[in-house]
Amino acid sequence: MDGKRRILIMAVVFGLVALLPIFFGGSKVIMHILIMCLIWSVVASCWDLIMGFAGIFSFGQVAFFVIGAYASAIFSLRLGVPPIISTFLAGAVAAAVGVLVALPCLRLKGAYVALVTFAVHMILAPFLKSNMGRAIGTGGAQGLLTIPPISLFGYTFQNAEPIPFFYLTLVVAVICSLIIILVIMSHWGTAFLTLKDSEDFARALGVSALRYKLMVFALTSFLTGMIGGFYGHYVGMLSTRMLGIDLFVTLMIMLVIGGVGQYPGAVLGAFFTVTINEMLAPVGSYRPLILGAMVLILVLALPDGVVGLIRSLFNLGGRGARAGGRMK
Amino acid sequence: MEVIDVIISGMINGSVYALMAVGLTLVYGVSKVFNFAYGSFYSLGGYLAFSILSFKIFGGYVTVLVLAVPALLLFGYVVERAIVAPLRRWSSWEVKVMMLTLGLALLMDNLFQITYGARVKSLPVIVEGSLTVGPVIVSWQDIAIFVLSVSGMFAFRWVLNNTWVGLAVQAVAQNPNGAQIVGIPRDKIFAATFAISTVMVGLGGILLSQKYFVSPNQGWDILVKAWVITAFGGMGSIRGSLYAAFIMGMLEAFVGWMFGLTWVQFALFGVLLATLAIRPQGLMGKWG
Amino acid sequence: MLKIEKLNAYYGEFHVLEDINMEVPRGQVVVLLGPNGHGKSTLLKSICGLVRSVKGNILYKGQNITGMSTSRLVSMGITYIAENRELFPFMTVQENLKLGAFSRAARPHLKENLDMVFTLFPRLAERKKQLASTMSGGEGRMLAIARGLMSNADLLAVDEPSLGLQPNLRLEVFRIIKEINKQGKTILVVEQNIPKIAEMADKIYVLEEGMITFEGDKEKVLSSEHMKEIFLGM
Amino acid sequence: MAERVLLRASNLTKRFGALVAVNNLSFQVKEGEIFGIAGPNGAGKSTVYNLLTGVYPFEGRVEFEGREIAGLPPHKIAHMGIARTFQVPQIFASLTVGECVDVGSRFGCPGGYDRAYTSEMLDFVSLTDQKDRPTEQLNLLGKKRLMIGASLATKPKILMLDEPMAGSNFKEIQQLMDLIKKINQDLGITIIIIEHFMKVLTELTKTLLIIETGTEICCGDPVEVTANPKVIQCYLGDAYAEN
Amino acid sequence: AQEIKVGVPLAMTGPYTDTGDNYWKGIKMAIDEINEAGGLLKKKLVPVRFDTQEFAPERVMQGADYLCGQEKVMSVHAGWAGWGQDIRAYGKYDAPFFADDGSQAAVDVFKENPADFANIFQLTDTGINQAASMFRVLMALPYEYPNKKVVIIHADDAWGQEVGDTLEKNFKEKGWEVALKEKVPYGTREWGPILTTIRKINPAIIHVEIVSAQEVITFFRQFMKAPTSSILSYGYSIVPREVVETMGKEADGLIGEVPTAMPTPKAPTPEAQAWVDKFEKIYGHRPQAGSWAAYSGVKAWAAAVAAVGDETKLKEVNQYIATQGYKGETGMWKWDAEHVMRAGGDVPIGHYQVQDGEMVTIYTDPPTKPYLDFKFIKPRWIK
Ligand SMILES: Nc1ncnc2c1ncn2[C@@H]1O[C@H](COP(=O)(O)OP(=O)(O)OP(=O)(O)O)[C@@H](O)[C@H]1O
Ligand SMILES: Nc1ncnc2c1ncn2[C@@H]1O[C@H](COP(=O)(O)OP(=O)(O)OP(=O)(O)O)[C@@H](O)[C@H]1O
Ligand SMILES: [Mg+2]
Ligand SMILES: [Mg+2]
Repeated sequence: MDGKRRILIMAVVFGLVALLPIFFGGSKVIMHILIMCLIWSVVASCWDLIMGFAGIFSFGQVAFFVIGAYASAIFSLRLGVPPIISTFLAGAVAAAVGVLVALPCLRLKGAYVALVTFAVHMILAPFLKSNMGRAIGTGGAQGLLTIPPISLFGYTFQNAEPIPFFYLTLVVAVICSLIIILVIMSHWGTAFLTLKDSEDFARALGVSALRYKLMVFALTSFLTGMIGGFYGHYVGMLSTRMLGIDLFVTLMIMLVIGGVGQYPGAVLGAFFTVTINEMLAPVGSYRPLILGAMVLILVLALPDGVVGLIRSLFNLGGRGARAGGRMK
Repeated sequence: MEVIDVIISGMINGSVYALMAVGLTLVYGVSKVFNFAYGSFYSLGGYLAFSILSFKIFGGYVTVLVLAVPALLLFGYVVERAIVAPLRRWSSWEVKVMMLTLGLALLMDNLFQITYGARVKSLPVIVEGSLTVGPVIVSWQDIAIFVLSVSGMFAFRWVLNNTWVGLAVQAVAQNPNGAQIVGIPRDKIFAATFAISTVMVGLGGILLSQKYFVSPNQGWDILVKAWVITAFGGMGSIRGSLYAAFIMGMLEAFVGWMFGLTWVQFALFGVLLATLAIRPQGLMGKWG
Repeated sequence: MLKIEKLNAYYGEFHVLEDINMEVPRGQVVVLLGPNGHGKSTLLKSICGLVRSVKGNILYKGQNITGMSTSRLVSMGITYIAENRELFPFMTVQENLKLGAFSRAARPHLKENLDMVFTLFPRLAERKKQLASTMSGGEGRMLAIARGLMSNADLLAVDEPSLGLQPNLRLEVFRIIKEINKQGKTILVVEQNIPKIAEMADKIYVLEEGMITFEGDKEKVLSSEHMKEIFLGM
Repeated sequence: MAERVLLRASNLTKRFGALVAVNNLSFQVKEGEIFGIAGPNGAGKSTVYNLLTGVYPFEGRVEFEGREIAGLPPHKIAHMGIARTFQVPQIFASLTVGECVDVGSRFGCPGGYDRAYTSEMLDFVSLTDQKDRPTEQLNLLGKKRLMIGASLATKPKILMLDEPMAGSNFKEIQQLMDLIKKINQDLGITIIIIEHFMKVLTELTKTLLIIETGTEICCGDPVEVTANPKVIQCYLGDAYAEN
Repeated sequence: AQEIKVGVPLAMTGPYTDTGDNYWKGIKMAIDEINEAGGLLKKKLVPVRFDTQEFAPERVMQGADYLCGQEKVMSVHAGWAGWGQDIRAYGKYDAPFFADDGSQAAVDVFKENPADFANIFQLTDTGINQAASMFRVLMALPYEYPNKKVVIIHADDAWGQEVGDTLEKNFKEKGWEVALKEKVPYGTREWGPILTTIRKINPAIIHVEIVSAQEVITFFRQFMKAPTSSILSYGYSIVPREVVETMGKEADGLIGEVPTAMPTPKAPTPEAQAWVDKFEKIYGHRPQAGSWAAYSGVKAWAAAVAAVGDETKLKEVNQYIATQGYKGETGMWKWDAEHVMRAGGDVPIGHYQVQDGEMVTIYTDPPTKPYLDFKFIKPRWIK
């Protein structure tokens, strides 16, 4: 798939999503679900970028999200930074942490990288709850309950009025997606692929492994942290309970459904997963069971996710097709 | 003597961690499969024991072992053949296996929850009472756990180092294609190691359930601990995992004693990171 | 010994071998020549059960062995010696050799076979305790061949034994293959670049674009100008 | 042609644990020449390449065009104009043949991406007709040519080849030798080549360095070097001499 | 419509499933009772459940939007609901919302804007007050403490922190030495290091506040390997039903508390006794903490609706609950100005000791007084 086609698909997807409030605008719940779909689509896309394209098993995505959320909340609560600015600062904080995490990961391989990044996830909750955390204003175990909403040009985006907020999220998601597409299509994307395929040769051809690995960590954690901050201002509350296993698994399922390294897949995966999760709500305690079974079946039946399936049905070639795909 | 208490606590934990970590490292070392459902296999062991014991049949834990070991073996074997092995044909199958086993974990944990309820289940003790030597008191249960896991470990190492099967397992770990060429049934070894690791962690679940109970979501803790220890010792190095398990057990006991339990997790990850910064392949790991 | 009829092999969609017919008589050295990437290794691997999708018939001692697993074939006496060595890097030379005798048939002969390969490759005897990964390219090649001999096989499928070897070893390796053959083993070997290779072979096949394009004995080869020029460097 | 020294390596030493893979080795490569390296298996030839291209740290000095490059990371060295291929062919399995060559130009070429030059290089290694095929569909020879093509796209001043002939038959060897000569003469690129085929080395190279266990045995005119009894004893073998 | 929808946001999956079940038992019992008696204003109550999972903020908010915004339920009955997050989420709507947070944080949120949050009702007192009650009862026990040293172990969540800090303050004010105050994470099942320290201190009281059965049972078992002469007080951690069910008589001697308690084994009034019997008949075990409170929440709302005569007049229903309270099986339920069911009167905090394998109320508080003729028994491990 070339860049133009990818952008076209994204335009169609987001264009359709933009029309949804016409049908569902009356329901806060559905609007909320749509907003969360958009937010998770950004997180899942970032994860796909680092894991699917750059081939780095980063398991710290939820952690960066939460770091961003807390950072933005703390900036706006403690220092009075306007939320619209603090989300960017939050992105920067998450990016800084991302780079710090990336440094030890540069020398590590596969499952080790997964562990080190997951360690950030594991340690984050105890840290936020600890006295150190309280000292920087995380609210300890209780969390933060009074995060101010985002204001832009004198308009305040309240979560009680989801439609304006929905469009704000849509704009953010579109910008993030464009950045991700551009990265994938640009020489960055090529660099990730070459480093994944053969690091030695890539370096010998002048690709700086250090630079691109750090950049991908920085970029994905920046976007994730920023959208995390955005989330905090949307919901207005934060607690460490997002660091449970549930959210992590749900994000993973988004990637499975969309297909690893099948870029717009992650976005579709986010929409599918959130929708399925909500549709399964009536079955209560059977929901995770069914989700688990679905992951099993999907991985076995469609190892390249929905997008992989679409590709092989329509026989589309392109870079993504070969980033995943059947081995020789 | 407080220090002795702490050391004993560290030793017993270490022995259990060793059992947990060795299974994980074995599978990773031999087939590069990272099993996210490892913790759920631990719970499976506990629930198996619970179910068998709840029939109040004679023999108690002996019957549990007689029935659970083959059951776990079969379960592990079937899981490998039916859902892990088919993925090997795909590119970046390692990620796919991770995702698959994550799904399996979700499925199993919630199956447990639905079948057995969310509440913890308790099992009878293996041996009653405790041993008192001067000021030091150790329960026989702990001693039994220690003896069983350490002797299990040594038996396992002996098999690995002294039998044809053990040699074959090592061969597959080092070079699956090479192993195939000399006539080792590679795919069977993949499945067999997966099954053996299931038995190990399942046995861990049986041994520890009395002490720590059985509950549907407990496995994650075990997975993370086993993972940390495996990486610390070097993925794929059995000896490394053994050392790492005891070091981590001790570290946990001492940090908990001296600084408080909230610091244990920071300390574990801190030591892990420091080790990996100096030796990216872990204590005894070999690349590849 | 070995008879191949209408063999086809595929990697996914990629059709590598097309209707191969060939025969390896007992006690002979059969050499397979052919340009790079035209399917020589694939042919050997197909015989040894290492290629997933094959069609056609492979008869070994009269029995159809198509589709059998490699471990089964090894126990029946067919052994493959790989192009890229496929050693066990963190095991010693001795352990590698021991694993060569993994099949049930070979295990009882472990000791005598060890003695045999150590006489054939004195260098390995000197390095018994060295880890395979630290062996140099040439020593590794010898180890791979020796390991293959440990299996007591009747049919050895040897893939480019001289690849990447220093010049003096390249001839040495071929001399050893002849010696093994004299001990009664049947050998199918893929080779390039050994001057005078035709003189050492009992029979030669040429594989081009997945098809057998030439087949014949020494005399026939030496009488073909085309063969001489392209494959024998004469 | 002015006999300018392009690359000067002095006192290179590399240890892997107790093993000394390269031992106090010095040599120099003059601009425009084809420089050969040979020696027994495990002598340290590939390791020398890894040192020159910054794969791992080592002791000793490497001067390229009068500038010290020891200690620089691989991609910086690539930017300075040193390109290399690998003994075991390495390609980018996710890319097409054309994209693969692009990588060299985009990342390795100091002047930035040069489309015309890239397609010229693709042509040079005769892969233009394969441009849009996935790299993994190439055969071994194709992969080797692709490695060379991608390396050339970085507009290197020096190209280091590691056993390009291994596994080829006589005809293919002839083709590869022609390609190397063309690179050297038409593009004016200095070449270092590791090879085990003496015929190739004697025909191509101007200077030949023989090393064993990381140490120099002799260095000089290939014909003289191959007649050196020490070289024959440890490397070529009597059979070679007889031939 | 001949139906009234009632929202029930509880954890149905994940680590909090069991507490969610406890609340559900009480809520279901109340709904069934009302329906069997012909419904509320002759309309059938229909529960609409929502899985709050792990109480992630957006999940809590979504629950409110779903139940109140979309399903238009007429009341919401939660248990633990988000420790303040819930107040914000449900405060946006008007349907009465009953929670069992027991958290000062939730009350603080309420105080920001009492008018807006007029539909919020807490079924239990805050952790601070509960901790103070625990302290009072500990001091009132008919038992001579051998020394004035206490060890406090609490979870690293908001509840544990609140209780731990309050207890520490109270003990210090009374001249006790807090020899060890340790915050521990959930999932702690190996207590060796802490017990080593405790054995050296040999405190008169050990208080453990970590509301999860595995943690408290493992603590007890490992403590009992070499017990010190300490009163073992579990506070609210006694409530997971597994504690007594799993340990049986082994747990004899432990003490703990339940807010908004239904004292057992003998209930204070005949109506209450009938309720306990009924609960036992339905579910096969004694009522758990939470079941009773949640049950009463449903009944309190139903009483208010009956009095107002129209379930859709949400503001009036809220007003009624806030001002009139509710007459329940044990007596009057009156919410204070902060809409918290403060402990005391007919809705006291119950203090228990495990005796003969069951929880027996030995004190109620406030005011601190022994309950009927149930007596504190010196634990067997104290020499
Ligand atoms: N595992 C594989 N998957 C897909 N294609 C393969 C695989 N192995 C080899 N091929 C392709 O099959 C063709 C034949 O390969 P093979 O290795 O049999 O050739 P060969 O004649 O042995 O060549 P060489 O001289 O390089 O050893 C080549 O084009 C190669 O690229
Ligand atoms: N990363 C490493 N760690 C340990 N030893 C190494 C490493 N790389 C190479 N060696 C050892 O260094 C020596 C030199 O290896 P090198 O690859 O340079 O040999 P070579 O001359 O290229 O041989 P060949 O002709 O077989 O390719 C060998 O003994 C090899 O085992
Ligand atoms: Mg081949
Ligand atoms: Mg080399």
